[in-house]
Amino acid sequence: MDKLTNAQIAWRAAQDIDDGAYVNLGIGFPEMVAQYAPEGRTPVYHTENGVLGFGPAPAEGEEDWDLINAGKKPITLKPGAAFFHHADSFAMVRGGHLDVAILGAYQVAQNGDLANWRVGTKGVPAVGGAMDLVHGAGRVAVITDHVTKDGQPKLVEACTFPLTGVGCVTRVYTSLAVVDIEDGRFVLREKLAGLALEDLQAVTGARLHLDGPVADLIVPEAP
Amino acid sequence: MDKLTNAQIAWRAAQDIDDGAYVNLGIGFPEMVAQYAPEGRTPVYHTENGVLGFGPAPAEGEEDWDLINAGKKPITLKPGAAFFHHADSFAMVRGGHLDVAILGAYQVAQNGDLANWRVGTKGVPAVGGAMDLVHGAGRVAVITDHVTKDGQPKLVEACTFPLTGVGCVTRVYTSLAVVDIEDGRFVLREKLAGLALEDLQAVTGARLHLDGPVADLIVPEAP
Amino acid sequence: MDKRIASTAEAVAGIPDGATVMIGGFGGSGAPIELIHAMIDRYRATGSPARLTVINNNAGNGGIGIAAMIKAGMIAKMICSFPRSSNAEAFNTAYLAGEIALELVPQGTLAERIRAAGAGIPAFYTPTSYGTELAEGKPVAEFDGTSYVQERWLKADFALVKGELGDPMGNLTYRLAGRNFNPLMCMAAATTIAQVRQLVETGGIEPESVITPSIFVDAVVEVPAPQQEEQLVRDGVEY
Amino acid sequence: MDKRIASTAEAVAGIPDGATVMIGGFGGSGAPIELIHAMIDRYRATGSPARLTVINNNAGNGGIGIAAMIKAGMIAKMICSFPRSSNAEAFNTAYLAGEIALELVPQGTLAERIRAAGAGIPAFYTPTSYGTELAEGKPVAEFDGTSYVQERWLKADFALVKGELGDPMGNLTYRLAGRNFNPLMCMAAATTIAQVRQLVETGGIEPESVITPSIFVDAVVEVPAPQQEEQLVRDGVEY
Repeated sequence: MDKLTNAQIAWRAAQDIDDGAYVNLGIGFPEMVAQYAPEGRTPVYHTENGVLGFGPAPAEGEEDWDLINAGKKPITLKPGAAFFHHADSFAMVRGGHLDVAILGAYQVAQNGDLANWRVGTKGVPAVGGAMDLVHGAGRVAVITDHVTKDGQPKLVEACTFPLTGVGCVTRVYTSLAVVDIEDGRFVLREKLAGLALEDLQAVTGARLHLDGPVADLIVPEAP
Repeated sequence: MDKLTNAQIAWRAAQDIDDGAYVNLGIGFPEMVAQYAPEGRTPVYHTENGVLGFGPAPAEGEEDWDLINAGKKPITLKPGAAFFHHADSFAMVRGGHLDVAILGAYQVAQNGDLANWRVGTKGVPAVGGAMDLVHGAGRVAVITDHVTKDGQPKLVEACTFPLTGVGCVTRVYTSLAVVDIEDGRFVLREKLAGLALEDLQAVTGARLHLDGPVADLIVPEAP
Repeated sequence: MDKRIASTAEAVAGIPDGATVMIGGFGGSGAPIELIHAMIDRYRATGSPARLTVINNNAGNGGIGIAAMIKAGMIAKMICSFPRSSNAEAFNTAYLAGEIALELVPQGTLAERIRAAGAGIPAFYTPTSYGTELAEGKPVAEFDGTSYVQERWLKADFALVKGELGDPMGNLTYRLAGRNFNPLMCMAAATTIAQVRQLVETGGIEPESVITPSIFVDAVVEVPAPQQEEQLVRDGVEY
Repeated sequence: MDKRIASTAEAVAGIPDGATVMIGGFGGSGAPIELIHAMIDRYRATGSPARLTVINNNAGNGGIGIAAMIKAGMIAKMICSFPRSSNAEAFNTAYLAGEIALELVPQGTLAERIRAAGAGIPAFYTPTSYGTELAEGKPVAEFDGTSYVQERWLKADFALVKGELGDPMGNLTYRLAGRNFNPLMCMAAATTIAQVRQLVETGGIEPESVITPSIFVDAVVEVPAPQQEEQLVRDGVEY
């Protein structure tokens, strides 16, 4: 089955971010979204450890390790940046000030439940800001492959992995489709042009509902 | 009956404030305490509206009305001063960071209850920071005349005026005596030299207990 | 991103009747007098915004600012800690005549409720007001042997604040003790409008010196020589 | 008032066995490495402080800082949000061997619990962790139709923080994103010890630029060329 690359998924998610939006991108894959902000749009990126308005990584050798993001990667500042402490930083998150948070997922349920912090009970648990980030932002979106590495659905009726948050996700960008979560249901908005609805449904763990026409999910070949 | 002037009461209270102590002085009479800090001691004064380390009023004509205290009187800054917002300011109060708060009182009860914000139910009520200041400071002291203008006791068994806080006052400096509040009782520590215990008791609304010797309350004639 | 607005009139044009409006400042320090007066101008010209709930530490002084709003009849309710002061005749008169409602909140609780709204904390416990008439009807709980009162967040539709420097993105600094409630109110309102003494270019405020980060601000208007409430009151000005 | 201490050794000399110690920093930014290493030196020389509860966002990296404390066996319990990272072998090993306890707290909740301790707020409600295993056993309440978890303040006996500038009274500033948990921890500990890159005279920090006012700080020690945790980890340093 044809599917989008991570870069293409990130590109698609970036198209929905407005100019001037305040955005938190989760550590790892979601950070890629920043590379694809459309021409003329300048989102302002927030990182949990107390920076608003940061830019890409500095050149090798120019890192300042007091200037990092939540993933502990070195960053740079854009004009208009600000520093603040951790309580103010999570006030921005929890207090509803972010326009968008884009996160990764192990599983997303049709009611918006998200599981993205832990797959089992073994090893050392670590939650970071995951459970905070799912609350407060105007939109909480997920970017993810449509299925797991061994082909299991990641969009499910109910999460089986430990939850990060309840009923929090509003949109999912996958390698095959764009799906909204509305009234406890998955509503299909876009799918790859060559992909039949029944084939998409077959790799989705819960019913995909239709609400108006389904657009083609169109992305650049190499964004 | 001989009694201390307000200046003398304020002077006596100032003697118990250590060098470097962080102190909030309530609006009005308590502000007078700052004039009598003993030689060699430099308390740091806090005001609710977000200043730490302020000094006396500026010369007439040199007021800056963005630089005021909680009583909305103009102030000056000492070296090492800091500005902060109201939530941080009351974190200092409520969070136990102040060493001493010195407040006025309508009534103080033997269990430490304080009434100092309202005498009745008429007119416009206004509480300001009074109910916050009674919580958190290492010591909450009251300075007051021993009796009301019409001779009624201000140290009472139970407050009849609306309460500001419950069980919060630890020491009272009056025009006649210094009284600690311990285990729900008034414990007399100092009284004016010429004043008989029974005369003091007669103008006090609750039993004065003794716990060791009662010292003479000695203050300068014109502090 | 450009949150600059050309005039105070334009800045307050969207405040509807019945809105809840936080107004920064403590007494005259940090009070956005020009934004308040722009609201009054609009009310005199159009009858709106009316029936406002206003949140401020005080309830106006003399004949300007919030006092002038009260005299104009724009305010239905005040939420504040200290409505009584030497020149608070406007509020006193309206309150004693039953023309204005009052929710009296201890000053630290007022600050913390506003901060809680900004931080997404719907309720918290405080020792303040426990055992007093201001705690009546509020839930009480004991933690580690001490009793506390549960307080709710306090949100607003609009916040009007006064900054010293501002940039087009909305980053703000404050002057001296003019900070007070202003940074908290920026966090707690759906729409925050800031008047600043000087608009600098984006990047003109050091990132370490920003007091209110731009995410909390929606509109910035430059008022280069702001009036000082205390001076206006002393001068007996009536707006 | 002079809160200056001559050496990091002297600064940490009073931390007893069994103490709860907050340590500022997020990863390596704003981490008071020299104060931590002074604690380790003392532990190696005297066997104290032992059985510590340490509060930090992470649980140490490589072979220095908190990781070195863990390897030395000084820590009985970590309270943190993210103990797992690329170089967190010290914690991983001790945890999986059952030699160290872990209280896992969502990062924003950790920050808010520490702030609450500093602000005298014994408990608050947050949406974070509602419906998850990290909320198990905690009180839940509904406000305005949404469910929230009740969280308690988090206090400490000591806080070790890293500032940029400090003055003899204890006023502090921070460098870049080195601010993070440091100002909050200053508020929440009975005794706060700050290492600063530069000690300036009292009055040498502009009152409007102070990030942590002196009231929250008990001791200041100058460490003019502080080490950077991230660099030490990359260099493979073992303390």
